[in-house]
Amino acid sequence: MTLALQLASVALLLAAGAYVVAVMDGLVGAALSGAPQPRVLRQPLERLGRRLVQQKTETEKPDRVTRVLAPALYAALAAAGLSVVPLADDWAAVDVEAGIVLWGSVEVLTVAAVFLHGWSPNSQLPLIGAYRYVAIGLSAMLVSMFVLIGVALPAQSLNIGEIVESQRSLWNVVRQPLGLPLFLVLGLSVSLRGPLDYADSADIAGGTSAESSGSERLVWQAARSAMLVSFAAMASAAFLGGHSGPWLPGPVWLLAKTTLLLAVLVVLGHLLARALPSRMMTLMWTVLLPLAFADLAIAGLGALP
Amino acid sequence: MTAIDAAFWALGLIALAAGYRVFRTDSMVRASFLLLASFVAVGAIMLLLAAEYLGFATIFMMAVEMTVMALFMVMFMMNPAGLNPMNMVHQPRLAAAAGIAAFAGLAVIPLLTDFPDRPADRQADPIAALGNELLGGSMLIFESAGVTLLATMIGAVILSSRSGRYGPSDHGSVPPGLEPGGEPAGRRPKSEQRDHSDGGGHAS
Amino acid sequence: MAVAALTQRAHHCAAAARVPVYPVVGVDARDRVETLLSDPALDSVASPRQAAVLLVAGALPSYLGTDLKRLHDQLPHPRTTASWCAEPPPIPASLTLGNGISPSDALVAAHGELYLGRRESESDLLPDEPPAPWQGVGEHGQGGEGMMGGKPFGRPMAMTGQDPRDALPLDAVTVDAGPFLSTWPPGLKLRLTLQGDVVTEAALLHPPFRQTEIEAPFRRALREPVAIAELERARAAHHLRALARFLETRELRALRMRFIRKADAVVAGELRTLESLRRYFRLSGAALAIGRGLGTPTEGDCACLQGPALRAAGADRDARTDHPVYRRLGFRPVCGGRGDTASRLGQWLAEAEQSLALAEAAGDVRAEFPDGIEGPTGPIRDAAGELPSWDLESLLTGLEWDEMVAVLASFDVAALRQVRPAVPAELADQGEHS
Amino acid sequence: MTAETVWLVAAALIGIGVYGALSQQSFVMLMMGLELIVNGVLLAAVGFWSLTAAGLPKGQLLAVVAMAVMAVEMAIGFALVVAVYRRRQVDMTDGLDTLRQ
Repeated sequence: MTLALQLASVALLLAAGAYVVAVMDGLVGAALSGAPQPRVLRQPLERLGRRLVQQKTETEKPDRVTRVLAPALYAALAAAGLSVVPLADDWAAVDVEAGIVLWGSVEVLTVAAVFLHGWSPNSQLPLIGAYRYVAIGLSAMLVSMFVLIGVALPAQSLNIGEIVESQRSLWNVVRQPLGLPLFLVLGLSVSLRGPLDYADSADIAGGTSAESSGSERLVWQAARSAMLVSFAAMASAAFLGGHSGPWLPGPVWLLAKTTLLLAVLVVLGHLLARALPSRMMTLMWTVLLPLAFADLAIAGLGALP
Repeated sequence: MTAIDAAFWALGLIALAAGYRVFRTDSMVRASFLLLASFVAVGAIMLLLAAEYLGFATIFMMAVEMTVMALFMVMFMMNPAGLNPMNMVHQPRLAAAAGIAAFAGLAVIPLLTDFPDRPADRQADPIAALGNELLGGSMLIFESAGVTLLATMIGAVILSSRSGRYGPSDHGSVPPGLEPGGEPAGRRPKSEQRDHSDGGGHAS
Repeated sequence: MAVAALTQRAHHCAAAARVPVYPVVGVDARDRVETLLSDPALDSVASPRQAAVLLVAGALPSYLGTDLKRLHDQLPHPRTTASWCAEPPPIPASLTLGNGISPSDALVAAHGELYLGRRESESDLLPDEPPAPWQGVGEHGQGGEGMMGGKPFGRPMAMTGQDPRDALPLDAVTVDAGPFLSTWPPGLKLRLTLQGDVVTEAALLHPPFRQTEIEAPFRRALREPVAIAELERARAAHHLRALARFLETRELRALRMRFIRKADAVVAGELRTLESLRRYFRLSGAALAIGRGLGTPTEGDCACLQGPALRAAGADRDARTDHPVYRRLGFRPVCGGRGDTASRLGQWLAEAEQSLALAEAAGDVRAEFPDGIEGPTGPIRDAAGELPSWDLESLLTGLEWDEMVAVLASFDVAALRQVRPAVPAELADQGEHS
Repeated sequence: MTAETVWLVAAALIGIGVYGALSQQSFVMLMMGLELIVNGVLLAAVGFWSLTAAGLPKGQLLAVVAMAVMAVEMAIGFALVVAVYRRRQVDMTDGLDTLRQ
C-alpha cells in the first residue's frame, strides 16, 4: 500500500514537473524570440491533446518491441531517478543505500534507451541521431560520475539522504565549486536539450524522433521533460542541500531549489549553441574530464579529517 | 512462496531466456541488448540478495558495455534494423553438448554438496564492509585490479589505433633501413616473398 | 461514456493548439514562408511526422512530384495540404492561401476544422509501398543478397567502404537526402555515402531553388534611381535571415525567430542597430561551436564564389567600391576572413551592421546602377553570364553530418546554385526520404 | 530463493555462455558468450556471499574482481577486433585462418 502511494507520488511529481518545464520552455522561448506567445499555460495541454488523437505512424519493418519499450523505459528511468531523492527528512520513495550508483545506472540506461529509440524505426536519420548520441552521452556520463563521487566523499556514504545530511552546515555547491556546473552538462545531455541535443536535433529532422508521432511522441517528449525534472531534483539534493533549509518545511525547499535549477537549465538550453559533435567530444575529454578530476581532488582534500 | 521468491524466479527466467536469445537472433544490436537484459535481471537478483552496491554496479557497467557493443555493431554493420538473415553458427552440436555438460557439471555441485545456511546479516552495512575490505585487508588485490585496468586501457588504445611501430598499421610496416633509403633492418618476415603488398606487421 | 467525453476534450484541445506546419518551399518563396512561420500561432516543425499541415509555397518543378507525394504521405492523420502562390499546386491541395484572408488565419482555421472533424483528413497520394521493394526478393524473402548487399526490409544494406579519416574501413550506406529536408536550402538534394555520420562521398543531384525575393529593389536599381537606404536595409535583412537559418542548425530556434523578426523590422526601417543581435550571437557561442577551419573551399573554388562568401575569403571585390555615391559615403568593403564557415558567418554579421550604418548615413539619397550593382549574394547585372562551377562535393567529403549541415547553411543559395549537378535532376533516381 | 536455486541459475547461465562462445563465428558474439559465463560467475559469487558465507566481505571482493575481468575482456576484445579488422577486413573467427604468416 505504501509502495503504491510512493510510486503514485513520484508519478504525480514528474507529471507536474513536466508541465512546468513545458511552460518554462514557452516563456523562455517567447522572451528570446521576441514574439509574445499566446496561452503559454494552456499550450502544453493542447499539445498533449493533439498527440493523443494524432495517428501513430509506422515505418517499414521496425523493431516493434523496442519501438514501444524505448520511450517507456526512458520514462521509467526518470521515475527511478526521482524515487531515490529524499523529499523530506528520512522520506524518499525508495531508500537505497547505494542511491548514487542507482542514479549512475539511470544515466547509462538513458543512453541505451535513446539509442534503441533511434535504432528501432529502421530509418536512416534516427539512426544517425542514436549513433552520435551514444558517444556524447557516455562522455557526459563519465564526467558526471566523478562529480558524484566527489559529492559522496564528505557524506562518507552513497545514500542520497546522507549526502543531503552532510550539507547541513555547508552546501556542496560552495564546498566543491566545480561540481554543479559540470553536473549541469549531464542534465542537458540526459534530457536531450539545447547544446547537448545530439539525438533529437533539427539538423537530422528531429533525429531519433523523426519518425514518431501521436502517442509515441507524447510519451517520448514527456519522458524528456520528466528526466530533466528528475535530474534537477537530484542536482539540488547533491549540491544545494536538498530538502534542508530554515523556516519552511523540507518539501517546499526541495521544490524551490529544483524549480530554480529547472529554470537555469531551460534558459541554457535555449541560449547556447550546439557544438559540432567532434568539438564537443574534444571539450568533454580534454577540458571537462580534467576539471572533474580537479573537482574530485578538491572534494578529497576537503574530506580529509 | 514469498514475494522475494517469486521475484527471484521471474528474474532468473528473464536472465536465462534473454541470455539464450542472444545467440538465436539475427541482429547483433538485438543480441547486445538481450545480453543487457540478462545482466540487468542478474543485477536485480543481486539486489534481492542484499548486495545493493554490486547489483547497481553490475547494471551500470553492463549498460555501458552493451551500449558500446551495440554501437560497434552499427559501426561495422550499418544496417538500421535486422540484418540479412545469416547463419553465423559453427559446430552447433559440439557447442550445445559442451554447454549442457558445463551446466550439468556445475549444477551437480550445489545439489550434491551440503552447504551451510548462513545468510548475510541484512542489518549490517555491506557497502561499508566492502569499502573497508577493498582499502584494508585486500588492498593488494584492489590495487592490482586497478593497475590491470590501466594496462588494459593503454593496450586497447595501442591495439586499436592506426599508427603501428613503424607507421600506419594497415600499411605493411617495416623497420627503417640501416642507412637512409636502404634495406629494412631486422629479420625479414617470410611472407614477404609470397605477398608483397602485405609485409610483416605487428599484428602477425 | 467517460472515454468518449475525454476523446472529445482531447480533440478540442488539439484544435486550439499551435499549428504544426511542415513547409515545402519552392522558387522565390523562402523569405515569405519564414515570415509567415514567425507568427506565434504557427509552429514550423523539423519532421513531416510531427506536422498536421503541409504548406506548399512557390512554384516547384513537376519532376519532384513523386518526392512531394511521398513527403505528403509521411504526415500522420489528420493532415491537410495548403498551397500558397504555387500555381498550379504540384499535388492536390485542399486549401489555397492568399485569397483575401491572411494566410496564418486561414491555416489556424483549417487546423481547427481538421481536429474538430469538420475537414476531411487527406488520404495517401501514393500506394503504400516500401521505399525500396524487398518482399519476396532474396533466398529468405527478406530483400537481401547473401550476407551483404541488397535492400533487406526496404533499407539499403551497408557495404564496406574506405574511411577518409583514419583508414578503418567500416560499413557505408548510400542514401539520397533532400530535396525537402528542413534546415537544408530548399530543393537541395544530395546523394550521400555515410559511414556512421561521416560523409565519405557526396554528389549533388538537385541544386536548391532560386530565392531572389530580396533582390527586387536591386533589380529595380538597374533601371531607375532607388534609395540607397532601401537597398542597404534589404541587404542587411538578407544577411540576418541567413544567420537565422544557421542558428537553427545549432538548435537555437528562439534566437532564429528573433533574427527573422529583426530582419523584417530592418526592411521596415524600424531597427537602426544590430548591437543586441550581435550580443546574442556572441552569447550563444555559435561561432565557438563550429570552430575555425571548417568548410574552407580551395583557392580556386573561392575565386569562383561571389559576394560575401568571396569577401569572407579575403578578397575585397565589391561592386559598390567604384560607385560615386558609395564612395561619398566612405564605403570600404569588409573583408579579410579565413574563408571558412565561421568567417562566412562573421562576414554576414559585419556586412549587415555596415549596411545599416550606410542606410543611416545615406538618408534619402537615391542612385541608379545601370552597369550592375552588388546584390546581397553577389553582383547583379542585366546580362548575367553563366557563373563558374565550383566543387561542393569534395568540400563536404569527410565531414560529419552536423558539420555538413553547418557548411551548407553558411553558403547562400546563389553560391550553391553555381554547382553543377552530377546527374540531371529529371533523371536522378527518385530517393526515399523527405 | 536458496543458495542451491541461485547456483542452478548461475550454472545455467554459464552453460548458455559456453554454448554461445563455442558456436558463434563472429568475434563480438563470441565475446558475448564469454560475458555470459562471467555473468554466471558473478551471480554465483554474490549468492555465495549472501546465503552461505554470512556476509563475509571477501565474497563481495570476488564479485568485484569478476567485474574487473569482464571490463578487461571487453576492452581488449574490442581492440583486437578493430586491429584485426584493420588488417584483414574480417570480423569472423574463420577469417583468422589466414592470419598465420
